Amino acid sequence: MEASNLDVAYLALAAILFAIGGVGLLVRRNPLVMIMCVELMLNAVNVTFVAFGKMLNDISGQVIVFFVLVVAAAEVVVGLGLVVAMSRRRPGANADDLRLLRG
Amino acid sequence: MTAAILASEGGGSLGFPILPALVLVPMIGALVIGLIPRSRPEVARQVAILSSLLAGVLSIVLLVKFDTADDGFQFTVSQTWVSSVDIKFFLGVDGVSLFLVVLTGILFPIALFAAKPTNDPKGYYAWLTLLMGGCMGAFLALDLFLFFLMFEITLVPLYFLIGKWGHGRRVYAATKFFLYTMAGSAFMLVSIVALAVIAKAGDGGQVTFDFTKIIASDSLATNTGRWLFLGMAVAFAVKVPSFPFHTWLPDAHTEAPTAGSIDLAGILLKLGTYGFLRFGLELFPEASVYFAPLLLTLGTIGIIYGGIVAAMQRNFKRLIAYSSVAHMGFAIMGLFALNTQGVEGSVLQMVNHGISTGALFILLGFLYQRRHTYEIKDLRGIAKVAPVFAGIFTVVMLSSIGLPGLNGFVSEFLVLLGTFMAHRWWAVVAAAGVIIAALYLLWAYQRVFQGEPDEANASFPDLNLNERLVMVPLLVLIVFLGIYPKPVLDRIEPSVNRILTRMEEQVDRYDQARTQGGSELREVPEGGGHGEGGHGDEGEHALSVHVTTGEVAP
Amino acid sequence: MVELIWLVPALPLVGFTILWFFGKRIGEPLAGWLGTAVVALSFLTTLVVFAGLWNEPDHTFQVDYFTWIPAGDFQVEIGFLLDPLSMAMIMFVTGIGSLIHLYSIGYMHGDSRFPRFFTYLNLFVFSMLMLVLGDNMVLTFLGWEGVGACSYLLISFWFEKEANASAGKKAFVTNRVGDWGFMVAMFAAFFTFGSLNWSTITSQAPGLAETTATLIAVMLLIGAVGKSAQLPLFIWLPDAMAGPTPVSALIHAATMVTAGVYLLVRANPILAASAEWVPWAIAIIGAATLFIAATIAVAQTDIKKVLAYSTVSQLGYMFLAVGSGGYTAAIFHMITHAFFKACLFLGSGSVIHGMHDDQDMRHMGALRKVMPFTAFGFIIGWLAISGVPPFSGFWSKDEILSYALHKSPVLYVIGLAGALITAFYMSRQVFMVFFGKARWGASADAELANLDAHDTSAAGSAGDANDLGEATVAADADAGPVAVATEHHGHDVQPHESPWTMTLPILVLAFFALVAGVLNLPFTENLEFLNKWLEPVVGENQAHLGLSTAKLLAEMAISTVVALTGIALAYAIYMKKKFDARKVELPFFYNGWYIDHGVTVFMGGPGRRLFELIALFDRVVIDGAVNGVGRLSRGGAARLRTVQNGYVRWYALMVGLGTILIIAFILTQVSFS
Amino acid sequence: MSLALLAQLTQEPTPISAGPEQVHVPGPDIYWPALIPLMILLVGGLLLLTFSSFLRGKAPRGIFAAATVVIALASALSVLPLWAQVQGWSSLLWWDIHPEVTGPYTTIGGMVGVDGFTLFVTIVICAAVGLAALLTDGYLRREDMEGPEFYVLMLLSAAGGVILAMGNDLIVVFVGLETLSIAVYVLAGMHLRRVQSQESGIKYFVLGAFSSAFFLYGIALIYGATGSTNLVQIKAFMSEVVPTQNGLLLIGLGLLIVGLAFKVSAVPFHAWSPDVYDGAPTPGVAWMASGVKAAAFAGMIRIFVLTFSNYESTWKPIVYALAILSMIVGAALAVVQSNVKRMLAYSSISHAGFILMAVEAGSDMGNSAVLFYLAAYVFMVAGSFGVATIVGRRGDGHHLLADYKGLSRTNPLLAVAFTVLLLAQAGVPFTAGFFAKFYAVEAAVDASSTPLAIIAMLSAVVSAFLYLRIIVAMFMSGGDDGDDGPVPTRAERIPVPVGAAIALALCVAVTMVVGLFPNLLVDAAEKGQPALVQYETPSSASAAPTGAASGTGR
Repeated sequence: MEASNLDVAYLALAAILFAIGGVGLLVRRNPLVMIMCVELMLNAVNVTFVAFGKMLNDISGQVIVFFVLVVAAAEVVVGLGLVVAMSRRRPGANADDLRLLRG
Repeated sequence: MTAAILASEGGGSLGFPILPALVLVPMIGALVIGLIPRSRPEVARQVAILSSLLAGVLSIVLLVKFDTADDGFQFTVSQTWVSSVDIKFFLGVDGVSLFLVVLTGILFPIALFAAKPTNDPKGYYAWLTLLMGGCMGAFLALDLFLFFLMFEITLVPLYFLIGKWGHGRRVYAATKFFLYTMAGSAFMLVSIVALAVIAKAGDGGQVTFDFTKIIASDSLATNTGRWLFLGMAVAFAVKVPSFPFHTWLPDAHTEAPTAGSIDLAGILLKLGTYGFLRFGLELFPEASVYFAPLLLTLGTIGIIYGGIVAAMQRNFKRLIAYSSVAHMGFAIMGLFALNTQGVEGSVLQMVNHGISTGALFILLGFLYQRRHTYEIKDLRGIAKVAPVFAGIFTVVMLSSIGLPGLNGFVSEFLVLLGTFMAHRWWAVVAAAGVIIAALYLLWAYQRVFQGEPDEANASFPDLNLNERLVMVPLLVLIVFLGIYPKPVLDRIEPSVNRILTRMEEQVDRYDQARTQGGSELREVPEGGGHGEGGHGDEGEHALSVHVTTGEVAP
Repeated sequence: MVELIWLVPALPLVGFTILWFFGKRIGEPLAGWLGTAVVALSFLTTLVVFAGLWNEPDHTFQVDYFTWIPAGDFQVEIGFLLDPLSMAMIMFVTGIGSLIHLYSIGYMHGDSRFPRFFTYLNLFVFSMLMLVLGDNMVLTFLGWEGVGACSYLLISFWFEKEANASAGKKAFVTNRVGDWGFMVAMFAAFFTFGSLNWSTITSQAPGLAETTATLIAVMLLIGAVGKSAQLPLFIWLPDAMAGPTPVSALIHAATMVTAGVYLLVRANPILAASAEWVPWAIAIIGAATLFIAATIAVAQTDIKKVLAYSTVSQLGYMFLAVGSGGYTAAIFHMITHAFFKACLFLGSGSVIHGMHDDQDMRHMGALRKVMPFTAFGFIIGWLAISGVPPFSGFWSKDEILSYALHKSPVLYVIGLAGALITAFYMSRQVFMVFFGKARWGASADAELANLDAHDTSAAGSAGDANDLGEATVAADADAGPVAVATEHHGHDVQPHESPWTMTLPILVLAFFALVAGVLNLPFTENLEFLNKWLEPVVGENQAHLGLSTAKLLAEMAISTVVALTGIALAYAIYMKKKFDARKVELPFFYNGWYIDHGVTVFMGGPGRRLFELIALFDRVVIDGAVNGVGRLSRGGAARLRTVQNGYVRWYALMVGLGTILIIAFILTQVSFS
Repeated sequence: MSLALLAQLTQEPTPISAGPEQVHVPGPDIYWPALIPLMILLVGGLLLLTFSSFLRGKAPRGIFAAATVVIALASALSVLPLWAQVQGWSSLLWWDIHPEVTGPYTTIGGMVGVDGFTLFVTIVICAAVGLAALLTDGYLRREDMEGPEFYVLMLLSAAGGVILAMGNDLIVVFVGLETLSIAVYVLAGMHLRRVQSQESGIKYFVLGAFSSAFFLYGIALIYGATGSTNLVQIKAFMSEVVPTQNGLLLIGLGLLIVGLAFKVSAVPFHAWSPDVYDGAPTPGVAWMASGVKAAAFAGMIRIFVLTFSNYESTWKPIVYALAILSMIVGAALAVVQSNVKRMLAYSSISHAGFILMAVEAGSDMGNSAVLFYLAAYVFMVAGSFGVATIVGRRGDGHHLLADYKGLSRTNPLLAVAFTVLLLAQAGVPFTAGFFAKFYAVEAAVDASSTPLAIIAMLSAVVSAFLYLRIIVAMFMSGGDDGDDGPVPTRAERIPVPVGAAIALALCVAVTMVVGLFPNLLVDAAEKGQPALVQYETPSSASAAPTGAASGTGR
């Protein structure tokens, strides 16, 4: 497969996004932001898929993206639900306050 | 499965497969006890006694029907268990295992009669009978997997017996015992599996755990053999227990209930030495010759060291426990003398130690029932108030000291003799063990039985009829085996020779160099040279190997 | 007739078995009579067998009954070797044995464990017979250990007293040291000969390599030294006097202690084949023992202790004989000594009995008036041991001395010195006990003053050597008599003659002590019955003196003079009070040259500490290592646990790091070309 | 650069595929029987949800649980004919089937593969769901959380597990994984009144999503490297290129490992599991610990052992390391816990290590070992958490070791059952656990990674200590200090709901039976070999699946 600069740029961008998402999840305390970071990572992967799809001139790369979007959506729903349920019990709690379980 | 096995009966000379019965009768007994309601402890006791007695009788039958001349495995029963990896329910008995089985059959019922549990009898009896089945299985198994299974299963009952019905720091002792032994057998499992896998290279190209097949396909490189032997040796050395691995024993004995101690000392320790013989010497001839000096040294250290530490104990049961370390040292020593006298003596030593130490622990149990202490300082002048007790104790003690005419002497003498043939300096040192044995036992005897009894011991009741009856069989054995061990030795000898002959072939095949050393050494008797020091290791090995053919005599 | 030999040990065994199970029911005195009867019967059987042995080819008869220990090429039979040597031994073992049994009936009268006593005695006789008759080393060893065990049981027969118990244990353990030698000897022997039969060994010994023979001989010597209470292992015998007096007479004078000598004589071909220095060693040990023990005996105040040390000393003579090749002499002296020493012990027992268990000679005196028979017997024994012609002791000791002279003048001189001292301390004893003025009863108080002075010097002597439990208890092993003495002050005892069951044996033994010399009169070849009799056994290894009559007479004269001098000295000191007794009764002697004391101090001190150290090692290092593993893993886990700190972001970080590690590893795999 | 970018953007975009006529995506023809088990679970779950909403008032006791069990059973049964087909049997029990195609096959355009392995795992998953459902019933009533949601979620995640197990295409695997996980996230946070529950839910969610992002990225890279996400084509691709040159591919592989290792909670990706197991509703944990892991391991085998078989040198060392870490860390940390649920969590980590060891073998024996271990493990662990469910009492809060003190007095049967399960986990003979461990070790040794085997056995010793601790608490309360302290009496026995009782009985029974007759399971496990099958577009209109002709992937 011949990779043009542009393709490489897409891939690089995706990688960077993925990294940002990962690091963000590590550094941010706010559960919502953390969920957003996860979404960022997933979408970075989507970009990767699309890029590869183009490079390989293969459609399935783009098809996959739809699967991923659905999964991501489902994840967000569940995640938000959990966060909401928690914040109802413990308003304004951030990720680092969740330390009842340890050791 | 029971039915299946009972159905399939290999070349025995009996109407029914006796070996599976030996294993299964107690186990089924345990099962039955498990089903008996808690509210009927006496039934549990009866079932336990019944099943163990039945097994005992069967073992006697086995002894009677045993073909003395045959040096191979008899009454073999083989039933495929896990076909894919060729695991079989494969039992068989030869001269080596015969008497350990009989000992198991005798000692367990006695242990049941000798002591009653303090609480929750149901579980107590269930565990004891299960333990009996496990021991039987371990001694009879001819499938490495089955052996390991039985070897391991014995841990659980004893763990509960010590931990639940023991006294003092019982949980500590039980846990220590369980983990220590399990750690040892971890290596054994790996060795066994490796053996089975290597056997693939042999005939059939099939993974097999069949002892006889593995023997047949000796596709074992020297180094591999040595490593695997080490793996096995660790497990057995812990079980025996041999010198550096012995510290679980005193704790376990001290805290165990009487029956637990009896069976632990009488039977379970033998699993180690028996394992050394059956799965060490017989499976890894070359390796056992190679490591013989090491294990002889451990045995010797055990004899002396165990005696010395025993002499320093202030708790009677602990003292006896350490004496076991010393006695089992003799057993190991004899095995790795690697000649007829040594190995035969060692097997006999296993039996004798089982009888004597078992008896000692029974007596200590009686003591504890009366005084609720094992502390020597609290006991005094019992001989005056309980002459019969003292008399019986004296006999057992003398047998444990190794007085000729009683059983202990014969085996210890044979072991030392055999060792001397092979590696004289070890024997010379170890013989000093007899002095130490007298030292600590007589010391304890004096403190406990002699002197003027103080008020605490003045009301010490003598043995009642039941207790005397319990002791009778053991005393008879002690005297009989002391005066006429021939029947036992005659049955042991063929199997021992079988093992040793194979070993000689193997070692000769492995390298000729040693045989040279041996032939040179065989001149020794005429050529003198007794005074001067040991020969090179090779020489010692060769000697040890060649003595088996009795070439020492001029 | 000779086939009846099996009866000889069987009878005592039967007696033992019966008494062991039914002794209590049989009770006193019947149990005693039973025990005596079986031994007496076996004595009669012995006579029959003796008669039968005459017809056997060179008086040797061997019989095997059944195989005891078969293991490969190692075969041990239960069988008897009846040759002149063992014949002679069993004769006096059963003979004296039966007499002492009879004596015990009277002596043990009223003891709570009367039947048990005879049980043990019978067992002892049985074991002793096995020792002597065994046709292989292992069977001999069986007897060897058996007598040891019996002596343990009998010494601590009155175990209520700690001292007795310790004494018994000490005897057993010390003997065990010797047994170790015996065992090693057996191993070496089997290694060499491929058999442990005495006949095989003795027949093949001559062709033996010297080093081998030396090893075996030395090991046997160690065994003998332990059993026969020679230096340095003699320390147990004096303590053994804690046992009832018949025991001291039978076991610790007549029979068991001579087993060592028997063993060496039996093994004479090996000694002959061994290095030159071995016989020397034996002789030197004997000489040293006889001298030291004699000096110790001089200072003893306990009537039995004197006899005990004199026994040690006499055994020294026998070793001296063996060492200088006089095997016959050794056996000869063994026999005579058995007679007169047994006689003396029984006498002393009778005295103790009469004095109501007071053993301190300083409370006695002039007893001949109240117990004439005992006194008569004792005096004969005294003359015999002092070597006054024509008493038996004179002949045997004289023969030994001539062998010693033949070996080396130095040994001879030591032997003479020993003889002198022997005569002295025996006379001292006799004078203190039977002559002089009575120190018992009302007249006792006069003596008290100087008595206590002596006690203080006596106290604190050595005791139990081998008790690692604690060495202190044993102190009263020697202090015993003193304690007895003090409690005997004040109230007065009325000594009385003992019953006939006790006096009769004394007199019989006295008779033999008088005439036993005829067994081996040195004047002409054909008077040396014993020599001729033992010819088959020791013949070729016997040293040949070939004494001229003149030389013989000279030696006799010398030893006679020596003996008389000793007696005279004693007379001067203890009857005429020419010198103060303290000059000779040095504390150094009283405490047995502090040998026993030294052993005790060592065992109780450094030895004990070493053992404790090892036990500590076991507890701290080995067990510590085991528990350490557990503690270590637990500690490590606890530290590891802090990683699980509950922060979800931290967990995420772990995932990330794990990923990075894996990627890093993979990049090492990738080879970009 | 930016200009160039603009220039490009201004150009009219070239269509990815030139014209509709050229694009031909073959409409996947579906062999429905292969999907029946999955469908049953999926549809069953949805129907349950729907119908429950029609139910008026309070639902009859245990109806949902019953329904779930029925669904699980049905699904499991529907597997049997497939199994028979894959094995090429002509008949199943009395019902004779003549499958036109035998052997493993693939369908839905190569998206889904059906082979023995998949089917075996499916059954295991169904069993896990059934057991969890039985446990859930009483639990929900106790915590008054009645309602179908719990069951529905379990069924859905089970469906996800099945998809993951049969996924023959990385995307399918991913979807399966997510279906599985998302449902479980909710389960974890289900208990609204317990803060711990929600915390565990969130933790699980955040970390799970995080890790699946890695997984997905890995898929993307592999897709980029190979041009396909279909395992068969990936494998085909790799057989052409020189493996070690392809960085993308290898990194992608690594990321896949991360994703799956997280699901099986292998160290260092384990951190979530103790907290989640601790906080989540216990029956849910029973499902997570058993079912989820089984599915994840199925994925591992398919992806690594099958697809990347010629990349062994790359992934085996990683798995090796993961195995060792998991075994050691799991065992070590388990020992120092005071909360039984956490103990079990850590011990399940070390179990995962054992299974990883079998995976690392990468041989037929290894796969069978994995299957056997999974099957045995499901029952052991589900049972253990079942006991925890019961002992947790109202509020699901009593999980400290102290809460188990004297259980043998209050609920003897429960205590015995737990003991059996614990000993099985410790690998004591005559239990399923023993043979599972043994089998794994054998596989490892057979693959000549003996050190791994030794470490495994030693770690087993360490974790044995933890099981012993629990047993001590239950039976030997009072312990070494002798006095049995305030032991609860029979009066305060813990109520055991029917469903849980049945589940426990099942678990114990299976554990024992399989322990006594491993053959039953071993044969199945050996038949359940995974296979990759090339998908071929059907020539005729027959909806018959392709396969059988094409060789298996290994």
